Amino acid sequence: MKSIRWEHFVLAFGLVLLGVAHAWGLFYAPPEAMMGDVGRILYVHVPTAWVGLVAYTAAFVAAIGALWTGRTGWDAGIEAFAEVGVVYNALLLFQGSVWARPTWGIWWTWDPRLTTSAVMLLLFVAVLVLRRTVESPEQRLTVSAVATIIAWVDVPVVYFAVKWWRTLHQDFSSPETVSNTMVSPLRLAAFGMLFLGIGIAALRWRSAYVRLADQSDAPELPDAPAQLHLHPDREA
Amino acid sequence: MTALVTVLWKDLLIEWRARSRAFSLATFALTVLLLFSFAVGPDTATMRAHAGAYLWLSLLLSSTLLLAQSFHVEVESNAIETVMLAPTAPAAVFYGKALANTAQLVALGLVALPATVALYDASFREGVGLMLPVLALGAAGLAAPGTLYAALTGRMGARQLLLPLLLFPLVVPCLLASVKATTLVMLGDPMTQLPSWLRLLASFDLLYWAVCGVLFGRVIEQ
Amino acid sequence: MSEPAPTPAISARQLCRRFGRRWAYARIDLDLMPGERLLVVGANGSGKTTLLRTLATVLRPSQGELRLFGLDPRAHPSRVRPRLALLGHRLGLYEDLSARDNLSVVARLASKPPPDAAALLARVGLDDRPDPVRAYSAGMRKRLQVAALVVQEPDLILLDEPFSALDPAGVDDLAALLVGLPGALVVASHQIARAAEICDRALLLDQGQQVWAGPARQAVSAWRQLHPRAAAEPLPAEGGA
Amino acid sequence: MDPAQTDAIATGMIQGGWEYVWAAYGVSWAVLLAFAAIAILGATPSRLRRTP
Repeated sequence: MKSIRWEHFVLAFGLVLLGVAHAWGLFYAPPEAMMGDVGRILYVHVPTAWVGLVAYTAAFVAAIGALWTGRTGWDAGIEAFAEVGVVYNALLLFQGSVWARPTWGIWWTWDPRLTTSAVMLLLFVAVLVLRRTVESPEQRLTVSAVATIIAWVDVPVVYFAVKWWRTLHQDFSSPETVSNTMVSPLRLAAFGMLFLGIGIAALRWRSAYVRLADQSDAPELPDAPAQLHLHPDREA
Repeated sequence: MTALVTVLWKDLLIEWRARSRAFSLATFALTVLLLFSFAVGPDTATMRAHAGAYLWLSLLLSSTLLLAQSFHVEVESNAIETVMLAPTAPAAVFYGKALANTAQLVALGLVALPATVALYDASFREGVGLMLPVLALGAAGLAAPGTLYAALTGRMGARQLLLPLLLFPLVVPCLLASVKATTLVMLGDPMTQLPSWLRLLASFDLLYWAVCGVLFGRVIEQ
Repeated sequence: MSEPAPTPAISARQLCRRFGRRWAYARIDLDLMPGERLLVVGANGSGKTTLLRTLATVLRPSQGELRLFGLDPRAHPSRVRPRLALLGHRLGLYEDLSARDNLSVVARLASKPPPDAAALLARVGLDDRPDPVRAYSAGMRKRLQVAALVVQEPDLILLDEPFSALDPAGVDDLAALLVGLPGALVVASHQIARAAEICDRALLLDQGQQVWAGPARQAVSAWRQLHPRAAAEPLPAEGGA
Repeated sequence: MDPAQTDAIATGMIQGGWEYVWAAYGVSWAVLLAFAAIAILGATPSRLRRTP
């Protein structure tokens, strides 16, 4: 049994990449035109958002695979990717709040992206809670796959609904305008975050798989028993 | 199609036979409405401006009870198994139940509407007739995912907790659009925004009536 | 049995079902011709209920092949399910409806003509009362289940403990009613002697596997041989459930 | 005041705010490292051994 797996390398590579990108973004890249140094949060915030969405989408794909095949591997995929998505999503909300304070003067606003990520977090936390609640392996697979599919489908709907809702009110300037000098560290950070996420998800998948397979793998069939032979005198 | 009508008829028959339950549900919805006026009041202008929001929150809170109940009657003595063994497609069972739940939610809305008028001094600048499509589309939006999730949590121990946990974040777009549309009907719609909100509600309904209908079969098969 | 080579109502090969890592039953081979009546005997937890629920297509088998009326029930549920009916431990009907309402719901779901509820209820020994079945006793529930079964006019009847909770007269009524029904029959019962009277064949399950199969009249002997302790005691049937 | 900074103020660029930047990065890194550690420790060979 080997103790170092490919996931460890991917994870470490992601961390190194992320570290380099963040050092670049924090110490070498110029301050952002409008937001100054606060704008540097971009290098952690945007990759978190991207990779979080990728993780949710992977969970959605795993959910379809799980419903289709009923296999434990896909089921473990739902769990691993939803976990990664939820952690990234929670970080995203925190970073967004911290960023909103100096730029907009508030911790929270009903901006479509912010609101959508909050709803998204609730949706996928509910999936994870659901998984802990169900005892039977087959039921857990079905139930969490269905909830994951529904949750993922809801994300764009929430976004457009909130966006529509907001357009009737004032809109904040979006931090979307990214100048050229910021692209390279941002891209590097995104890849670092992605590899980190892949490494973590793969490790979580492994431990989830072992735990789930322990509960649901087919055990050996029992040996065929000896047949009874009735004594003739006992016959009715 | 016949199966769908049978399931719908059966669900409404059960609710009619157990109408004392519907009565308690209506009382619950009205109580929630009343509580909002204590929590937010007594500023009449604020309350009037937010009457639509209170109406829909009251309906949303009541809907979890209604939806859980609609599946509880199926599982309490395992009647769902008889339904499954009948030659009915699961989709027919889903649409029958979802329609029955929509109808009950609309009825509940029609009970809560006069109370909203009385408690919050709500008026209908765009005509009270427009409330009917808003109620129907909003109720349908709560009923489709609600019926699916009621089936999903129906056999679990912690269903009272799980159903709202799953349903509430999901129906955010539906709630938002319903409240907006209701408020526009109540306070007037000078910029003709109502049709776009109704369109949003209709798209939400279409999406979830389709997706949940497909997934329902997997949820009730064991 | 004069028709040439009829399709078996049940044909199961190496049927297995597990819950998680526990086999509920395993390696079940079973053939049942139309009109045949089979008794399934076994101790509590021997897999009788799970087997019946699989045969009723409520549960999927984990392994093995199941054909009902020559069809794969997973592929043709709408052609198989109308032809079978299950009487389970639980009522399977709506607590808020009256007996009559429940029967018409069952008939409409099964696309059968509306039943003559009064006559049918009288046949199973129930009054046609308007109150919901929530207030019914265990024995009355069992009788109502039987009435619902008759409404469905099934070709394959699966009975899980049909005699439990019934008084002696009820057991006799039910046995007489069952003998009069057409179609194949599978009965799982602890009232072995009573159930054997209405069955042709029997099989004995022990921990999910078949350990004996033979004529129904030998079922009691087989049971006593498998559970020698029970030989000294009265049969579970006589003990009443 | 150096010219660049005067420029910055004239264009309305937000000044300072490093404490927010450190908070965002610090918490993010702490959480991600903790998550990675949990993932690694949850998938050690002994944890991945199947119960027979």
